Amino acid sequence: MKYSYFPGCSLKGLGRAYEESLLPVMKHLGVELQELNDWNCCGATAYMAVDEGKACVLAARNLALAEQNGGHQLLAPCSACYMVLNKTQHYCQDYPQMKETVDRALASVNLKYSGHSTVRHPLDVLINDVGLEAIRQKVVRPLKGLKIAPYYGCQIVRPYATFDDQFNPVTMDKLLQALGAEVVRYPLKTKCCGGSLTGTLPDAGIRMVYILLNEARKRGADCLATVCPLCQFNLDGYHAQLRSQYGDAVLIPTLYFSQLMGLAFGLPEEELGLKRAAIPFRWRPAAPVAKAGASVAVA
Amino acid sequence: MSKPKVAFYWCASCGGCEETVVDLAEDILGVVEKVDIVLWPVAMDFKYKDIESMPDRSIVATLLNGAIRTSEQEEMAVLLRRKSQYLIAYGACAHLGGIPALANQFSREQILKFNYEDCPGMVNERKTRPQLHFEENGCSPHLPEFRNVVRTLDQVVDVDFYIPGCPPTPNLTKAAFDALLSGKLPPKGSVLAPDSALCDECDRKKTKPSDIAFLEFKRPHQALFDPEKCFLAQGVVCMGPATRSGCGAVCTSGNMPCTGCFGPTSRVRDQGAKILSSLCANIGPRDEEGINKVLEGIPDPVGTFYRYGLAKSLLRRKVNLPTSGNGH
Amino acid sequence: MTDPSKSPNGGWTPRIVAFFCNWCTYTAADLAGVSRLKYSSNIRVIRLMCSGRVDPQFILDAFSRGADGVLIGGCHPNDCHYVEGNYKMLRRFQLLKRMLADLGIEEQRLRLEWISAAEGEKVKRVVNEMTTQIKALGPLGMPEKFRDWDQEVIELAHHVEKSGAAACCCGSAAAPKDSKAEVAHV
Amino acid sequence: MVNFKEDIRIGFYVCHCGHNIAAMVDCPEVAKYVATLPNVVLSRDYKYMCSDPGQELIQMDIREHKLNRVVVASCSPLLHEHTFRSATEAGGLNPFFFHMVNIREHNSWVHTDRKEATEKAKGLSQAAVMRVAKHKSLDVKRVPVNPEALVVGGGIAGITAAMALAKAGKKVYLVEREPSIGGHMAKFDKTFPTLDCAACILTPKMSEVGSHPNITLWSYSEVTKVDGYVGNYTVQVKRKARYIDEDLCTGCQDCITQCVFKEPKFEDLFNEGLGKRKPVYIPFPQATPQIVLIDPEVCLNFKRGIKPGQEPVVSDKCKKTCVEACGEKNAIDFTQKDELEEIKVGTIIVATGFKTFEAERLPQYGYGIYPNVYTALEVERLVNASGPTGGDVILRDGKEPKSIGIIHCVGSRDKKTHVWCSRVCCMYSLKLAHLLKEHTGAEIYNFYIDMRTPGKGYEEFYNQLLDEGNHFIRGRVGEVTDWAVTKEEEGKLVIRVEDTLAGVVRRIPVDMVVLATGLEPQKDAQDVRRLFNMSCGSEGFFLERHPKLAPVNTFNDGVYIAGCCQGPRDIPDTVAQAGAAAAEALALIDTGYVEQEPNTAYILADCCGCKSCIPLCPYTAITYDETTLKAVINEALCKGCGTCVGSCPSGSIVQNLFEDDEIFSEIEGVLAFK
Amino acid sequence: MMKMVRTIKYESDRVPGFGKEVMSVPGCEQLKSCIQCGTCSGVCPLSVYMDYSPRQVMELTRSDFKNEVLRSHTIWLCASCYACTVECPREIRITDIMYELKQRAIKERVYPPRFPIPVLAREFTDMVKKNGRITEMVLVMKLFLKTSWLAGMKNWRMGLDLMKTGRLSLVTEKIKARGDIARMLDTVDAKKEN
Repeated sequence: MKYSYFPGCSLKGLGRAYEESLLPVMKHLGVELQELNDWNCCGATAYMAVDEGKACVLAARNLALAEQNGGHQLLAPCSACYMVLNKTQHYCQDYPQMKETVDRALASVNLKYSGHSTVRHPLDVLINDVGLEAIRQKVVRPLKGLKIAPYYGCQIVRPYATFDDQFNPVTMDKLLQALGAEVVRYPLKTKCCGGSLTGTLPDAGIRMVYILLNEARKRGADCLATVCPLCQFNLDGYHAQLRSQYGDAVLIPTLYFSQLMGLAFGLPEEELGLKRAAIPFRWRPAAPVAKAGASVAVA
Repeated sequence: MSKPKVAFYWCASCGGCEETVVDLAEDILGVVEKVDIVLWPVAMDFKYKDIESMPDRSIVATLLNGAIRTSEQEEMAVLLRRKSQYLIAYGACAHLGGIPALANQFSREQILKFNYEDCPGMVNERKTRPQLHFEENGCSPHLPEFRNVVRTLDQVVDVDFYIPGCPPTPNLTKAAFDALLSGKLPPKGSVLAPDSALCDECDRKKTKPSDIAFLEFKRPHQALFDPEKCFLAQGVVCMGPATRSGCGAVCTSGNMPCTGCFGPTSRVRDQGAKILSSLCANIGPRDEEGINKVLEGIPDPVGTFYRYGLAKSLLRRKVNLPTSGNGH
Repeated sequence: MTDPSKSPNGGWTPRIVAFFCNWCTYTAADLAGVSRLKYSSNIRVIRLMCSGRVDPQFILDAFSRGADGVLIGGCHPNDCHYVEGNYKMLRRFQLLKRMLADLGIEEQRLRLEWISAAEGEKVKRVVNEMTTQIKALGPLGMPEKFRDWDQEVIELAHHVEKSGAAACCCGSAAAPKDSKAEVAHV
Repeated sequence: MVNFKEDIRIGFYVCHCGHNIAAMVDCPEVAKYVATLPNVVLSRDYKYMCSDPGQELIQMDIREHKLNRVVVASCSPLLHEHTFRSATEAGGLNPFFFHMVNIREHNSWVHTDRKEATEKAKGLSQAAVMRVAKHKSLDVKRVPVNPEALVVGGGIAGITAAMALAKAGKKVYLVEREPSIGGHMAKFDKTFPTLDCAACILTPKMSEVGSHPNITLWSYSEVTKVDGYVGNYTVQVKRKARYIDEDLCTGCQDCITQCVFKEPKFEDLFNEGLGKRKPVYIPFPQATPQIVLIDPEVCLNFKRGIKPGQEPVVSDKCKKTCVEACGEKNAIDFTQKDELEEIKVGTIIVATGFKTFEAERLPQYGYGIYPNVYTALEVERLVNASGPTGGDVILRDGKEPKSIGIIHCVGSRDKKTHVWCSRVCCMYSLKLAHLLKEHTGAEIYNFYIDMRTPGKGYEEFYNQLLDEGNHFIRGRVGEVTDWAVTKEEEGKLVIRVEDTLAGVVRRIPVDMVVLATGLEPQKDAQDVRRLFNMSCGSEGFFLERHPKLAPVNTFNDGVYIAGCCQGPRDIPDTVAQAGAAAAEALALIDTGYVEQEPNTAYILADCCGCKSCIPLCPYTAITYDETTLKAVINEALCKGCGTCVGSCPSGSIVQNLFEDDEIFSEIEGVLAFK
Repeated sequence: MMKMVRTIKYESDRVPGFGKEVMSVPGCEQLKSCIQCGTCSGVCPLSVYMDYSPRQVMELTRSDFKNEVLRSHTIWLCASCYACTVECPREIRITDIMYELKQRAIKERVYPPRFPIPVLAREFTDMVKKNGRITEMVLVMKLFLKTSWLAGMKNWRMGLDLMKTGRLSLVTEKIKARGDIARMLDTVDAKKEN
């Protein structure tokens, strides 16, 4: 299994723990990721607000690069990138004028986007290409006893994803269960984390973070699992503001699903970026259990 | 009273039709006895001006074979039309375009280029092509022009009757002469052959099941055929059902499927379309993939269904070839 | 009579002959009417009882008489009023479109669509789509092509006439009166 | 053969249809153009050709101008071809010397450029004029109609239709899939707006059907095959095994009492799964027929784990206390098998009803996730005195609700589920609001997009609900969740909605949520449609022949539709429509015959006998004559599709009304003019 | 004291053609079919703070109340979570309409001075045009510099966290083909001017 890999800006910045954990986990599963050469910002939400056409052009350059690479499957772990790349594909398909704008801009730098590439999210690849069974086989330190609130956030399932339900996604639930963890019923799993509003309109943003964390805690979760660097940042980074606004810092850790996978696979902890979180995650799975025929990686 | 004058002429033709006249065998003597052959290039010498000098309509009947491809053939057709009371398209080429009309799938340029340049074995370094005029030793001969399109005789001049076949069978030819000489002629424009399809006189008909559902089509070289059994029942494209009878089913008796040289019945405007319709409707599978799998056995529908009839078909020619102009 | 290849509002516009089955597609076109859906006026519908009745000759004849496109509409698979006439058409269609391609007629000019009696919207969409596609392809113009191909014969007839001989009979290709070209040969 | 030397005299008429055609097509211009065409001796435009004066005009012209062909350019032939053929005939001509041009549905109504539409009308008219010249005189064949009728579906629609036919003295077969007739209506508690008890008004009708001498009631049966044509259908009905001999069962229900299962423990579908039943059961107390049945899936006397579709196998493990209880009546028969019966009928009324929207499809409303979210149909059973709780509104968690939210338009008016308005939800929601209030005294919130109460006494009922103090919030609910933001939300279901009239977003905590699920076609509607050769609309309901003028007719003559299988409607409309369907069927039966379109095919003497056509005929109308060695068509079996004609390689089959030459002329005609 | 504001709308308050213009933008066409059911507001997590609910913004847009719409908080509060878009029973792409309205507001500069969202958007786009990528910390610093120092200071605790966890990087990420990015974006601009 081989994919072009589009990390996006966040995975090189605030969300570097996501990349740090995702790469070894994918490698461990035999998934080869080839980072797109000289990729650029996907266009993201902020650009969309200013100029949709330009946002699409920016995204399309990456899609064109992926095609040039011969890799028609582009893996985008960041939800915003995933959504914008998908949106660009849809817009180019649905609106000839958008396709024309994109084609013209790409032509100016000798690139061409045919529309044949597909954008994939790691969850999609893990569930549908790798398969839960293969993942289960790699689990050497099951996350037994760990209660996780699965939090998907918005842009991974909305509005374009087809690999999971828009209202009640379950792919991460299944994945976490495969790792041996207990998944708590978390009805806010697709609620917005506040996005960039935590920075721009903190009152509004922080309220949403509070509700999400508070509800996870109420439901007995030890931690939240997320798929998006911005969600992770919002849920992890604002405990001080939470305390000043609500008198309650809700110190419940938020991890990337890939970090949890790494733990269950018994990968070396320092490779999983666990120290990157503001709210530390102290829980550790029990020592590895040797499985017949399975090699055990001991950290 | 002088004997009725009859002419034979050939245009784009293989000569097989001329052969049929000879194939009348002893009957030819009967014919020769009753008519005066005034023109027969294959057997007798003549000059254009001999014909030109004949009074108009002085020939009772001209049997013209071959398709019309060159300007010379066109002029002869026009000339003979004028000199004849009855102009008869003789044989598949004059009737339907025949084998030469398969060239209607290619442009004039493609044909000339292939024949004078690309054809294996062609040595023509200067890429010389036939010229309409040239000067040599003070002479300036003219050559006929090679036209864009192959035509049936009736696409050039008015035709009174058609004798079908590649070549027409002797008995049809004889019957035509008998009719001409006796004056018992059918309505103008008739094809002088029966109007039902070939199966009517094919012995294999009785072996055809009435619930055929084609699962594959075989080409004649791909199998050994049961000499008794209907070709369609053996999965071989046989044009018989869409082809006029009158030949006596000579091909199918000779263990070859009918290729359609007699053309369609009077009720059909396009022989190829009709056989296509009939064969396809009887294909077994219902899904596109299955259907196309069966149809792989007919790799060249045009060459198969219009082997003789392309010029006379509704479209006449591959439609996106360069059109008018004598140059290219 | 006006030039059939010109639209009443000037310029070329495609002519599409459609063969619709009585039960599904013709009814769907009626429904499109009752629903006042708007679609391009390039289509001329000929009603048959079943798409199985569509003789490939009709399609070739339509092209040869000046249709730029031919649309066949039948019931969806398994929904044929006559059990499986639509399958018969599908089978013909598969080979016919290949044969037409061999004869230089673009694939988009012949279209087979399954349109149920309820799919007035689909009639609209298919007609509009086909009109746009054929507009992009340009005219097929078979009558003009025939005229063009036969120009050679027409010129010949003209030449023979001019050379003083008695009027000759001419076949299917009638000389247009304004033909001035002349060719000298033989 | 037509005599081509005959002097062809065509009369052409173009109809304005008021403004319907004339607004987009210049009718006088079309008439003027057609007048110039060969063989046309008369060309007129007229305001309404289908009116009496319009038809008389044709008749008069035929006589005065010695017309022998008539062409009318107006609406769809599916609407008025018969009208004008009759007019042609009344003028003294064979009716098939007529051809119709559709310049309304196919032209004026769908185009926007008057010039283009006019030119198109000219082209189509020219085609018809050229075609009609080739027409031949044809005879119509009459076929007798079998006076017996079949009604499929025993809901209120089927019951009404069957009764109407039976009362008119016709023999009727009523086939119902479920063990009892009654349909959805039997599940309802009260009916809006009068709050009549549904059972009280339905049950007498059910028993009337069950006992009527003209009605053969086959419950627990399904139609599996339909052959034939209008007036003469042969129908195969599968009578599913009940494991009870219907003739011997008296409905005493002793077997149920004596079943080895002392307590009911299996899901009771009649009560929407809210109650339980035993393996031997009767769906509900008033079931008709009053005959029990045994569910082989759960009865101990049958082997477990039989895959669906497989024949049940008797295991002999059970003590068979039921058999004992039945005693001398001896009605229980574990060896019973499904049986196929064949009946012959002339007309069919399809009244197969509807299905409610599956609320699980909208997870944001929490059905199947939160136990206290109910569908409306469940609430019907919940408030019913003979329902699983005896009419007490006790929630799944055992509590009585103090506040209830009723969400309208669940699975209706939504492009992602069903775009249509289900018509009955507003009214049944009001009814349930009233009943729930009556039963519990709870605060009741109705969440609606638009309140739709068009019907006799409906708006008054809405007023009554307002007076009762129910809350009406105009807004489509965004979500139902169980997470709390405030204290009063703890432990409740929270409805988040914008009150669009007040312009504020609200979070409303309630104990119970009722989803007013919409109506959708039955799951097997497509199969049923194929069975009866009908059409479905894009939404999947059966398609009527004409929405205004033939609302109970289908495109298959002799097959009529009634009730919600045609589209959502309430009980009064269903009953009215069932009456209309019965009237149509009666009209056909009492006419006694049907006329058949003479569009059959025949084979010419020139046929070569290649047999290509024989396998193409789905009706085996074509056979090979071993003496003539040619194919022959049995006209009685031919349905006139023309597939053989299009496929005959030597052009030796002719279809009346659709001859090759007629169609070639039409092609030539449409292309002769832009 | 009550501040009296006229809330009744006159025809002169409308900007005729505005709604049509918005509805002609790719992705915004479906607004035509809005039935004002309020589902968008019902699911919007930010409707808690909005002056006009998303539903109202839809209707105001359709009815040409340009000024009211472009000046409303709602368009800035939209966090692009697409909940409304996927739940709308008419398949109106409300989020995309919000984008369109934001773009128009930015173009016409109808937002409060130092209002952080448009500033963030602009800084973001400038950085992408210059470097091809975003360096989040640099972007955040710039945002605080251009809006409110104070707000930035309040977040000192977070800065500390970031530093501790090694996520605070002020090294600007740059791609090689920066010229390409600029050229592509200029091509889009050039097209618009035509």
